[in-house]
Amino acid sequence: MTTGHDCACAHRAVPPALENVTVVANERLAEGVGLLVLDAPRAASSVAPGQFVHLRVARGADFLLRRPFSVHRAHGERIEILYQVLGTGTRALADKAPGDRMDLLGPLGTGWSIPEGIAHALLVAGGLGAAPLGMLAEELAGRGVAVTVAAGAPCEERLIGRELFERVARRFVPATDDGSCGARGLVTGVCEPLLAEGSFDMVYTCGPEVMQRIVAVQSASADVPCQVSLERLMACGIGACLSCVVRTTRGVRRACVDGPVFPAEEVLWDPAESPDTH
Amino acid sequence: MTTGHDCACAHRAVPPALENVTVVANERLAEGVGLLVLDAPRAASSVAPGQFVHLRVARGADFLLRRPFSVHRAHGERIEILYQVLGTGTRALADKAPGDRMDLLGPLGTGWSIPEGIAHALLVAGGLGAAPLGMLAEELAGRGVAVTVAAGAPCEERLIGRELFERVARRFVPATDDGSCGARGLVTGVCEPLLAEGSFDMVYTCGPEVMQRIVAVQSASADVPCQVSLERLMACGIGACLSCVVRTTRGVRRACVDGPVFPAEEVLWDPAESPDTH
Amino acid sequence: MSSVDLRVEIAGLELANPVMTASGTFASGREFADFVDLSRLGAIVTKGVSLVPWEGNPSPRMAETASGMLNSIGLQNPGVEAFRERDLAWLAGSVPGLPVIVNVSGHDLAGYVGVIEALEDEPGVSGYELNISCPNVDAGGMAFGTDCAAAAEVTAACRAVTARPLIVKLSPNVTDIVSVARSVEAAGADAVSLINTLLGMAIDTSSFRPKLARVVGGLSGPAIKPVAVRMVWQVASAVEIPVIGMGGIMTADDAIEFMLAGATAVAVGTANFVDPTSTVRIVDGLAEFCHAHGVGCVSDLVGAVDVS
Amino acid sequence: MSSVDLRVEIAGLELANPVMTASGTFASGREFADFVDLSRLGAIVTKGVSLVPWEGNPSPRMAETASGMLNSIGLQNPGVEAFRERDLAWLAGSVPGLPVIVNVSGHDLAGYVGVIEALEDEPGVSGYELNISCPNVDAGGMAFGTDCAAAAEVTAACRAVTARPLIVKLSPNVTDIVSVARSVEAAGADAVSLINTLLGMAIDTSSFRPKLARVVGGLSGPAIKPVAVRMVWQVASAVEIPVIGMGGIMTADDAIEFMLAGATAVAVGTANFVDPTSTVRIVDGLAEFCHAHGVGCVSDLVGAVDVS
Ligand SMILES: Cc1cc2nc3c(=O)[nH]c(=O)nc-3n(C[C@H](O)[C@H](O)[C@H](O)COP(=O)(O)OP(=O)(O)OC[C@H]3O[C@@H](n4cnc5c(N)ncnc54)[C@H](O)[C@@H]3O)c2cc1C
Ligand SMILES: Cc1cc2nc3c(=O)[nH]c(=O)nc-3n(C[C@H](O)[C@H](O)[C@H](O)COP(=O)(O)OP(=O)(O)OC[C@H]3O[C@@H](n4cnc5c(N)ncnc54)[C@H](O)[C@@H]3O)c2cc1C
Ligand SMILES: Cc1cc2nc3c(=O)[nH]c(=O)nc-3n(C[C@H](O)[C@H](O)[C@H](O)COP(=O)(O)O)c2cc1C
Ligand SMILES: Cc1cc2nc3c(=O)[nH]c(=O)nc-3n(C[C@H](O)[C@H](O)[C@H](O)COP(=O)(O)O)c2cc1C
Ligand code: FES
Ligand code: FES
Repeated sequence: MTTGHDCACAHRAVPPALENVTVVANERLAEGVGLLVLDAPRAASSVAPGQFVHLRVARGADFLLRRPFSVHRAHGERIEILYQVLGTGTRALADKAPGDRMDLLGPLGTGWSIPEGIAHALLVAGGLGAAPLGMLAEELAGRGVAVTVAAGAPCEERLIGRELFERVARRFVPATDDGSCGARGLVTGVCEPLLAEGSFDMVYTCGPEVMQRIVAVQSASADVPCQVSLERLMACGIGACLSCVVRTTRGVRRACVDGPVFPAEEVLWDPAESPDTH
Repeated sequence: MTTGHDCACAHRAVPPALENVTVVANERLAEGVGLLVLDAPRAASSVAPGQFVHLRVARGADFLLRRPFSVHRAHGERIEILYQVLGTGTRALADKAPGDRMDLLGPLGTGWSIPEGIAHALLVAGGLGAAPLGMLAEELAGRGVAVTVAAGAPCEERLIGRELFERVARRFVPATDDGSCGARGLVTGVCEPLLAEGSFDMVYTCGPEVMQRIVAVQSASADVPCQVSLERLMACGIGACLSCVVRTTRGVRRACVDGPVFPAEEVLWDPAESPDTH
Repeated sequence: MSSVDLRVEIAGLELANPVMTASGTFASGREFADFVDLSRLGAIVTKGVSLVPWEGNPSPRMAETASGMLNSIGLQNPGVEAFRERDLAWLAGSVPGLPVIVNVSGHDLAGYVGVIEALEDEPGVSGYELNISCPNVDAGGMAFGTDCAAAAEVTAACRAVTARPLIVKLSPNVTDIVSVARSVEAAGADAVSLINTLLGMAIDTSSFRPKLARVVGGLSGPAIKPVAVRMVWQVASAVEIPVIGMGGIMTADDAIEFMLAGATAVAVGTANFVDPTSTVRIVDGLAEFCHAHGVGCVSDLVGAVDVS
Repeated sequence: MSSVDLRVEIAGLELANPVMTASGTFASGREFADFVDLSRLGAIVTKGVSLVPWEGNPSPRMAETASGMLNSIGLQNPGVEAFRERDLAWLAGSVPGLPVIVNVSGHDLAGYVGVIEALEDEPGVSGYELNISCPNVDAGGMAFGTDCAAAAEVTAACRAVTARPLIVKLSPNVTDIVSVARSVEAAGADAVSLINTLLGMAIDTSSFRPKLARVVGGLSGPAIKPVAVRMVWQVASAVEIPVIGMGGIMTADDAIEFMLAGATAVAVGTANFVDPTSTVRIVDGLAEFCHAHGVGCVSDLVGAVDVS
């Protein structure tokens, strides 16, 4: 079975654009994690699951470049972004208030591929990896595909996206480092037995690269195709600068247009992301 | 008579400091001109007329350095700043809203000298030159010195500081380019006849350098001592970088600590500011 | 605004306006077609092209810095053959008439000459820009651009195989850029373009690792503009051939600063990443500026800085 | 935090911490005494001092740029005699024990040597920093710093007249800073400091005039940090003597980046204009960083960048 990555994806029909967007809400979900709701009619109506937007968070010395964020959900004229505060840009994002305006470039990238005929999908989220899996879970459920979500986090309150997943997924299997919710340990620990059940025909995963790599190996062992969503530093976001390359069996590819979603079997993993070095 | 510039000025007793200040009000006075009221207890209680504050207007690429602004008035815990929108910093200032916070360095510089025994002072303001003359007019009036203010502007609505001057000065003599208020023409045009009246024992002036230079010449002709307030590009504002030098008969001096107020007779005017080149 | 004449001439090539794309920041234009009417550009300067495909450097290849960015892309490109088939063909079909300057990379003299030879019969090529200033490759690249004799040699070798406009792109990482400019002028360059990126480095203080896998990379963006303007002014004052100015141009005002310093045309690089419409925004801004200042021909701005 | 050892040694001089002031940005400290407990500095590096008084350049002498500033002060100073009477005397009286490095300027060899000779008997001087890299004077200054032989010559001449720590401050406006560093090392320098400012220019597009009266000036501030870090890394990898790093340091994190790149000490310049308490803020931040990262001695950070 192919992951269907060569299909003419629907979203290709809508080219990306610059859009002035307005903050509708900005909610703190956990320490250093927030949910940003943007009024962004054009992006909301054209984004496909797994695509991202390139946000001009602020202007100034520390903000020359845009920042890429996955679209977690799109409904009506709004998109939702889950963000983790890491540096200057995401700190500025955390300070946004309703009414604030930003400039967005999107929707960008090649998102998840949903081949015709899949019946049961396993979504594996590590931490903020839940971000691009939200729209996907909704879309799959809407298409009648059974969805199981395995999600890992340090503790219960950091199980980001839980409500959405519990709402649309048939099964939600959490794993936490401290055991405060679900299995104690890594999400890859719950992933393996799930795959062993033998009922999945597609795995979608996002999270730390080393985790995705393990999920890819587990899926391959279980003979289930797997799609991964890779994070790279991005300057342009539209395929011009070659900042964001991913080495694949089909050559050096750009995460911003050819990805961020890639069929796992095509990815030549970065040695620095080997599970052995972590 | 000396301009008293060597006296131990009272404000020397209060060293400058960094102060976090809050915007209380920000009012548009005319096209591109605003009045900013800051809650700045320390500066308000220690500033002397003619001194300035060095404001960190915003952070970011266009705002590495602070911007110097004269204190127009100080009352209670507040200071007032008159500003003209010229570039990125003053544009950001115009966008400030009540509650916004900034970081201020001040009070800085050597302000106007008020020698004992003066009876009638002439204040000559060109445009925003009114800014550092506000506190001075109040201080002089408070000390029982008779104050005459000559103020020039393009048109009536740009006669900045008018209310304050009309309130505290014995006489307010406006001049406008379009004749919409007072004499038609430059403020130097009304200054000369005022000086000819022979009643002044001190002239204080601020405005475009070429205007101050003419006022200085007029004062010298009338044998009245004159103090000027000079604008220079300032990096540090505290005397360390030597960005802001003024050539004087006493050598190269720093506008930020030795000035911005200088006795007019000491200033060796910049040839670029010659009235002939304007 | 139709009254403003925006045309400029570079080495016999007439450009509708002075705004070009900086090599490596605009690919071959296709990626920007959603945002920009490419036919409104003065010229397109392509990503660096080499004789054979180059893989480029390992990731991370990019880091943001104060008002700038570092890159260590390393001239990744599919080689001149693929470039001809994909990029040139697309440009000829989609934006006929747009002047196309091919940015030429090489590890050695034969590499530069080979790319030009491979493109001499292509009608879609308007001229070449020799990149002798890339700080991101081990052999060739900047090594040619930091030595007058080597710069002259590669210029002369390329001059020998083409009559088309030949632009040489200079490195700012030198003690004396004027000497290098004079050397390539004497060796037959029709124009010089400057500046390429400044060699820089950034370290992640939490991991103690360089932010770029290749350790060092090229600094671009507004941070370098003062250095670029200075070099354009120095070079334009010293050579007879036209100068193409770049380095941190984000706005029409920045472009004007370069033209006043002596640049006949300008190139927009990093700005394309921030705002993909930067190039045409700057074209519009130039026209507005000229209109507002009563400047009839944009070329009247060239070298008009008043240093008296 | 008392457990962190912040001491570093430069040329036999022990500093309580690695944070020095960058010459010309802190005068002789007096102007900062209202904001900073000067005794908490690692060392003070004075404004450039010459044998006779220098007037400096005409105004405007300063312009802001993206994340940076240009200056063309031109080493205005009252000469070594006045410096001794006013500045050294004040420092000795007000901050006894604070290491004082005198930044030495000259138009020619005799000028540099003369300043040192005039100060050799002063007990309040801990060492000298030769400024062979000022872009803002016509004679001397950068001319010495962009040529290996000239740099070595001035270093040797000064070495001959003093046994005190001798630091040579290098110019970034060169093709190969490593060669210059090696030359001054061979000529007897005890340490090198880098970088001085990058030569830059800015033009006011409304008046068509340069923003600096002297047309060109020195670029400093965060904009230049990547270039500075790269040069510190290159030089520290190539010489045996300690390196003092500077260029755009605003925060403790920036200082750490320089130390990881190989700087034994750092100097804070432009940051003093933005926040006069920058130096001590950075001292505190260094201690916090070491504490948080389990680094016992700040000197363990020196050259600890992991480029494997
Ligand atoms: C396709 C894609 C989708 C993403 N989706 C999300 C999401 O939904 N939620 C979320 O929290 N984060 C997401 N990220 C990561 C997010 O872009 C970074 O966390 C963010 O850019 C950090 O910016 P900063 O200014 O806070 O960090 P700083 O470190 O201050 O940023 C400096 C520079 O590095 C870049 N950068 C830093 N960290 C990363 C990173 N991990 N990935 C990419 N660029 C980085 C920034 O964009 C900026 O150019 C995504 C990244 C990619 C590539
Ligand atoms: C002692 C003193 C008192 C002042 N008082 C006032 C006042 O009360 N009201 C008022 O409106 N303006 C005043 N100015 C001028 C004011 O500082 C500038 O208009 C302001 O800095 C412009 O900043 P900007 O960011 O808008 O301009 P930009 O041109 O974007 O600023 C770029 C840089 O140039 C400097 N700069 C630009 N113009 C001037 C200028 N005219 N003088 C000094 N620096 C300048 C800025 O500080 C900044 O560093 C005063 C200047 C000085 C020296
Ligand atoms: C991501 C990136 C890739 C680049 N690739 C090339 C290249 O292939 N050939 C070249 O001559 N210059 C290349 N450059 C340099 C730019 O063309 C330009 O000279 C430099 O970035 C300065 O301009 P800017 O500040 O406007 O970006 C590249 C710059 C960047 C940022
Ligand atoms: C206003 C100003 C004056 C300076 N004067 C001197 C000087 O007298 N001697 C010297 O060696 N360097 C001088 N410098 C250079 C600084 O010491 C320092 O090398 C440079 O500014 C880079 O550091 P920074 O980015 O932290 O400012 C001066 C820099 C500035 C901004
Ligand atoms: S971010 Fe520029 S090519 Fe992907
Ligand atoms: S502004 Fe620095 S000395 Fe006056």
